[in-house]
Amino acid sequence: MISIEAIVRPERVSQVTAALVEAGCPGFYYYNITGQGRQHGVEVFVGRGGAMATRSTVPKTLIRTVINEDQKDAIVAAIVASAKGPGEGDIGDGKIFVSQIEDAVRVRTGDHGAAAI
Amino acid sequence: MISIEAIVRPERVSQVTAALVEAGCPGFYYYNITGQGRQHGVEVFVGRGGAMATRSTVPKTLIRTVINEDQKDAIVAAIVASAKGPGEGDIGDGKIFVSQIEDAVRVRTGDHGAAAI
Amino acid sequence: MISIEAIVRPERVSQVTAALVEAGCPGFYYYNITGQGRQHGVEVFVGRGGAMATRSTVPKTLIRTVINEDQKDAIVAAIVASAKGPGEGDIGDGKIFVSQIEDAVRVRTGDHGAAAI
Amino acid sequence: METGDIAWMLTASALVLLMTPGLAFFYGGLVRGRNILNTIMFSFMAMAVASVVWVLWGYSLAFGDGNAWIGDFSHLGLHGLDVNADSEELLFVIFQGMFAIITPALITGAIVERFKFTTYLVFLVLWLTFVYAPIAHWVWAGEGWLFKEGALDFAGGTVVHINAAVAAVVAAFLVGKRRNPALEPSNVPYVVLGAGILWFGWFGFNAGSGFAANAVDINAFLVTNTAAAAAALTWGLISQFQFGKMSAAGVATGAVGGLVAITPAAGFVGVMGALAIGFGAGVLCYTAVQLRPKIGLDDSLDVFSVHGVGGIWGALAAGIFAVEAIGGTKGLIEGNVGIMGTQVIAVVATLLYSGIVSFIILKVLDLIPGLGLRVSEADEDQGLDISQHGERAFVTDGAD
Amino acid sequence: METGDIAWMLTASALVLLMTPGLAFFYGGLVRGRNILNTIMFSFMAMAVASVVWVLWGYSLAFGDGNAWIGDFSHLGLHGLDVNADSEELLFVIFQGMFAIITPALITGAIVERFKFTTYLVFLVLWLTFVYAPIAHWVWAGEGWLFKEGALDFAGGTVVHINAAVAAVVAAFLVGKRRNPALEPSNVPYVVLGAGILWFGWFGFNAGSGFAANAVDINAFLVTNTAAAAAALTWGLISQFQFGKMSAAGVATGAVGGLVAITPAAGFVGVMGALAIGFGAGVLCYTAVQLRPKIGLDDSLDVFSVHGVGGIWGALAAGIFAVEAIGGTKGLIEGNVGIMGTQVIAVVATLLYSGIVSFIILKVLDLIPGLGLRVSEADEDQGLDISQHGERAFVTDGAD
Amino acid sequence: METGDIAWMLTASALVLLMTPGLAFFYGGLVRGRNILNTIMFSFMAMAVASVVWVLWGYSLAFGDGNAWIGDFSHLGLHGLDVNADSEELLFVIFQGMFAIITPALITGAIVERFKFTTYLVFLVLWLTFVYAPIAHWVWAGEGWLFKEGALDFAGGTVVHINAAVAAVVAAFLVGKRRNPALEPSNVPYVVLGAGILWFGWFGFNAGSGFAANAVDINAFLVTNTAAAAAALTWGLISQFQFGKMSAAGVATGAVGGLVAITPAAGFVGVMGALAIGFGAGVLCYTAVQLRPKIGLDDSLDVFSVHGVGGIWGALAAGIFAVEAIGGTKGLIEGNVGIMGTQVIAVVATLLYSGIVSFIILKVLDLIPGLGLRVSEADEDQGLDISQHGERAFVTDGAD
Ligand SMILES: Nc1ncnc2c1ncn2[C@@H]1O[C@H](COP(=O)(O)OP(=O)(O)O)[C@@H](O)[C@H]1O
Ligand SMILES: Nc1ncnc2c1ncn2[C@@H]1O[C@H](COP(=O)(O)OP(=O)(O)O)[C@@H](O)[C@H]1O
Ligand SMILES: Nc1ncnc2c1ncn2[C@@H]1O[C@H](COP(=O)(O)OP(=O)(O)O)[C@@H](O)[C@H]1O
Repeated sequence: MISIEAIVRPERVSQVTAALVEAGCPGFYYYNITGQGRQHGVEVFVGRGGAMATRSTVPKTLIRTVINEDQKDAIVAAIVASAKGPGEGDIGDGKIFVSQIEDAVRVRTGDHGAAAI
Repeated sequence: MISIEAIVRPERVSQVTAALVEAGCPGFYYYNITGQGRQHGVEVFVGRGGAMATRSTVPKTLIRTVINEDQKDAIVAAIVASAKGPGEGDIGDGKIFVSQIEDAVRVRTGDHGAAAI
Repeated sequence: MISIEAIVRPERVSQVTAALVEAGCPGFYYYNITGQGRQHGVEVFVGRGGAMATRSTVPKTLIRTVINEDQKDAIVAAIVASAKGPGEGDIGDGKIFVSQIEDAVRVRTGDHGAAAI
Repeated sequence: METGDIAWMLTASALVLLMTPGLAFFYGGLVRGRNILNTIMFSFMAMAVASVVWVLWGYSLAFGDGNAWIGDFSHLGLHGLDVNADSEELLFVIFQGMFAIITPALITGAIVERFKFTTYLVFLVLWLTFVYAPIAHWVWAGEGWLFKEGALDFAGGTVVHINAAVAAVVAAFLVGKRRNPALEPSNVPYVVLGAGILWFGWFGFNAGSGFAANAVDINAFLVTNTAAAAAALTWGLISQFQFGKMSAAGVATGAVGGLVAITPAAGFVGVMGALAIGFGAGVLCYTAVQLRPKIGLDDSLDVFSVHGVGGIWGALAAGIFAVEAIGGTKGLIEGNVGIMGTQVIAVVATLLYSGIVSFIILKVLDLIPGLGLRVSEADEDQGLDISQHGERAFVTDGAD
Repeated sequence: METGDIAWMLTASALVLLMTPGLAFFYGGLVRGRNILNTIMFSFMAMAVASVVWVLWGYSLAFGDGNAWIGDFSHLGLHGLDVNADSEELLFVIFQGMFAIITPALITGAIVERFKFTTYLVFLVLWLTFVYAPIAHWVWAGEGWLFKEGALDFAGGTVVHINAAVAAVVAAFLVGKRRNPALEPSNVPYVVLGAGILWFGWFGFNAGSGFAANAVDINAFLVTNTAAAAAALTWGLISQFQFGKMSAAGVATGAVGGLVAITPAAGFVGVMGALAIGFGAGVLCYTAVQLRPKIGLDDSLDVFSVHGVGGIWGALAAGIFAVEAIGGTKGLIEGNVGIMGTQVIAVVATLLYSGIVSFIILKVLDLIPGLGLRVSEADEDQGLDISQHGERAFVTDGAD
Repeated sequence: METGDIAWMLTASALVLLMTPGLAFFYGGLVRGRNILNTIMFSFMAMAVASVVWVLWGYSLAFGDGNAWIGDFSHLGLHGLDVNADSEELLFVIFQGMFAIITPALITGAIVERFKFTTYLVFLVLWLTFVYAPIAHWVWAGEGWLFKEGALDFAGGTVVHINAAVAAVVAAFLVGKRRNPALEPSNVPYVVLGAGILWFGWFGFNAGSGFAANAVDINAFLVTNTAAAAAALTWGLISQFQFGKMSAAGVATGAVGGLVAITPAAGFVGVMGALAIGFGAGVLCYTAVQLRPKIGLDDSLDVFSVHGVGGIWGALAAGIFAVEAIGGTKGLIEGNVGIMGTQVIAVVATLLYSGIVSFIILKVLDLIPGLGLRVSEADEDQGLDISQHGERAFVTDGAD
């Protein structure tokens, strides 16, 4: 089993999760993070309209799903396709990390392994 | 070392963390996530009482602990036992993911490896 | 590629992220967690000033970065140095977990592997 | 009635109305995040239900002539009150209606996080009819037996606070304990916001209860502010001395306790009496909040400790500190021992009547199929915001 | 004018001012987290802009003598109003100014989450000048043609609510749909807080509209509270019966719908009429909210369903339920059929004038280079709090 | 005193009381999430402490006969004020007491996120006694030397705002900089909510300061609203022109700056003067907020930039724009050059006295063992909500 973690723009989450479901992903979850990458942050007011500063971090959402190895390419492709904003692809569109999962357990039944996801 | 990530119902967290402590877990942390699995989501009002829709995602809490390999079975069992609601076990009771951790470091001392967890 | 997850005190985050940038870290993200380790929790009021209880968990922030293997020692050292509060190092200063990442993908370009991080 | 009196009474009525949203936030901040909305709705729906009940039959039952125990149906639907000729009485209808809103809302602090919302709505109607209206009649209607006894209750210590507090105890007892109470309040700024609004609105509550813009009401305003401050300060200092920290939820609760205690006394005592009443409220309500967990009754937000203890203390303190030169009645300190008896009778009568009738109403509601007092375990675990209202208070996932 | 009347009108004016921050939170709670501040600022800036426009030329245009259609420039900058001799008129300037603030703020519910903020500020100035001032003149100035027709609009059903609602529809149509609307409101406690403040402030709005502390205003206060409660209850019960749950955002919206509907009628109907009006508002506004998504117009926060439908219902209901003994005018029930015609004329005139002129203003603003109605797609996706105001509403990352 | 005057003054007093919870949220929203409650409590405890100090000795020191510099102890515990015969003076005690609450609360904006809470409580008592009471006496008591000089301070520009602002500077200097200030405010809706409540309450503050419901107070109401709006708009537009975005925290601060500036002038200027004062406040306070970081003084929430600069501008502007026909005093524009000298004397005297005595009080508190101005580094890092109050503002972990 592998874990896919996709860091995406918050406003793309509904598109990405729809794409995951369509690609046959059995389950996922997401949460808010604050990220910094190549995107050069965001201008915010400090001093109540009297000055602006760059906050180097931007809000992102991390979506994670644990799937069987064989679904990997399909799921990654689905995320890449759905996470881009309208247009060509911009800095800050996101990043995907893939790693190994040794085992999964379903709490309800106690099932292990592939059966559990 | 291994990482155990348990996705559970928010209202079960205090039971699960108590079970972890009892099972000898050296430390853990948790955070809110929004998840979607077999559970069929939740009915919510849209349009101020004028219509309901199904939000397919539900609030869950992810509890993670990094432990030594030999504690694995005890910890997983403790979670499975404590994460179930009253009764038989329901859809949405949660899921556990196990993966490998290469190294741990304690910031305070700089200790590495098993000594650090 | 490896993943470095550092659990630190919320008030140290700006120092840690500055140290990461200085150490050449290409990107990172962070989020709030609630943790329990050796730190003995925190005293809070229950009953509106009429009684205190110990909440065993404390707020922490988890900072994660995915880097190339060769940056590992520099990055870990940078975190350890910056995450400590003033003084010697206290219980609760935090913990670092290192694990393997199999692959990374940049959404914008579809790049894989080291080029993507 | 002079235009100035009308102006003040309209203002005071608006202020008292605002207390109920204030209470919604005061209570709402004290519960778990997944029950905030439900707790807020307990108060908000009291505005909707009580306002309607009041004009339909509540006012008539409470203030229609009737007998010593209850009014009559002469003013059903405000029948017989002419907009022009009886405008003064209509103003009284308005002002009193605001009291009928907040009193049952106060009860809800005892039953949050597990009480079934539909049953609560029915309870509101029954309780206003069978508990609130009679007691208001006893104390404030010209025919009422406690009024005739000369019981001192300027702005509602018995009718509002003790009454609500004993109903709260009964309700907490019948609905049972929460499965999974939180360690801490989930939104303390809401608690303070609510307390601030309550403090503000209470000027209408107390300084409007003389039904005029005159010396009595000026004094009532001053002693209200003084007692609230003294109680908040007392509460804060006790927690500071005992634990080395000053709880914000505590100080806010202290202020409310002081406001409760000065309520029956506001028309009879001076500023020194107010300091004493506030100080006493701080000490007594604080102690009651500390003792409550030992009783094992899940009066979740300490309605009895604050409104019951504060209300009883205030009713007695009105008797103790009453100054003839202020409200026309001598108190214990001025040598009028008899007044204490009257006050005790008023308190005990309210405790008994409200306790018994609230018990009967709730018992009946519990037995009616389709109603029942308590939500299911699953609904309680999931939180009442979703299970009773189909809504989450806060959507924090930026993506949702 | 007696001091009591002055006291009440000062209070009423302050209450109406507070409605706009109340509206800010009512609307703010209904949008996505990333647009809360922008939504709040739509209302808050109405306080800043309209107050200035009002004293500079708005009041003069609305209430200067002029003709049947519009005032004149005789009171530019409040010229000619002496602080001592004309203090009563200055009090009227104040009270009316508060209405000029909230009316355009109401519109913004239709355009949240995508309207360009700078353009909105210009829109405020133009709309107050070319739409609000004339219609206020028609209905409330002694010279105004609808005033002379004898149209019943006690506190602003046409001028405020229908007017704002039709402008809202036009604006929603021209600015287009949101790219990515949320499923649920992001902060329901704000919605209830806003509704609570609105209910409180509406006492000033309606019970101040008789411009005195007298029987008419006492009655207006009572019927306002009654209609709000009846509508909130009705809304809540319908959603309970239909879905088995009672939406908090729904009950809050119901209360507002009831307040809207009673607004034109508050000086003419009694408490039974108020119950009927509130009940009708609950049913009609609820139905309108349910139907709106089917029309495909993104009037995002249902301005038309609440203020348009509620306002039209209220204008007609004022005609239906008016009681001669209260406001001096017979209604339909008392046999005065003619009044209905006048009411319909007032409604239709407002719908047409406001619809057309609002359309022209917005069309022009859309074409002016550098303005335009809509933010860029990227700005909309990022959220208007950051893109228009450079701020996040909440910083929840403890580390930030 | 007519009932109408009483009605308005009771209302005005309640409005001013509400300003302090308003300030609590205005300030609370500007700090980090882990210090919100502490910041709110700074204001809330001012309500508790100052109310008690005021009736015990504060009022007597400020308004007892005494001499040109200070009152006396003749009204300790309000001794000698009869509830009936002296009700008018008791109303004055109430209204003035509300000013004694908010003034020290204003100071706290400079010291948030690091000041020790227990020390703050002691500071409150001392500062009210040794700084506030004397200056109030100078300016408002019949015997006071600035009163006799004819200094114009309608509602407290010197006594409240300049006084608080200079104490704020001294306190910020003595307590030192925060270790770890946030880049951005953590809860901007609270800032706007607070500003909305302050704007609402300020009508009581200013339009109550004529102590009657009459032409002067009507005008004060109007100019208050106008100046607030003009300053908010000015601030917003400057930030829009400079940065292309309009800060919500900025607009809210601008409104407060305008309200501060109109405070001393509200009884003396007309609506055109108010526009000028509001505009000036917008420009000057904005500039001061921009410059402050360059000075290196951590007046964290810009108390001096808003209340100091706004207050000084208002005091001078009262002299410039005073209109004889309004307040009986000619201003500079009407040719009365001398008034400017008096205004400058009043400002300088307040700056010096408050600066010096506040410094002494804080220095002494810093040296007393067990007190001290600053929390420990660990407490500051952890946040003052937990370290001083044992509470978290928000529990967001659904599981907690
Ligand atoms: N090496 C990394 N480790 C962890 N998170 C990263 C890393 N690089 C980027 N991220 C996360 O991914 C988000 C998008 O990355 P960014 O570099 O801005 O996008 P892009 O690759 O399109 O230029 C960042 O905001 C950050 O949260
Ligand atoms: N494949 C998966 N990857 C990531 N998270 C998952 C996956 N499957 C389930 N989850 C998470 O676990 C939660 C519980 O899963 P669910 O399928 O509802 O429970 P059950 O296994 O009892 O039917 C979901 O809400 C989701 O957050
Ligand atoms: N074994 C573990 N697994 C997961 N998280 C842990 C573990 N041990 C500690 N943590 C996290 O790290 C934080 C710091 O750990 P703690 O033991 O308090 O620090 P220290 O190592 O300095 O004594 C804890 O609050 C918890 O969030």
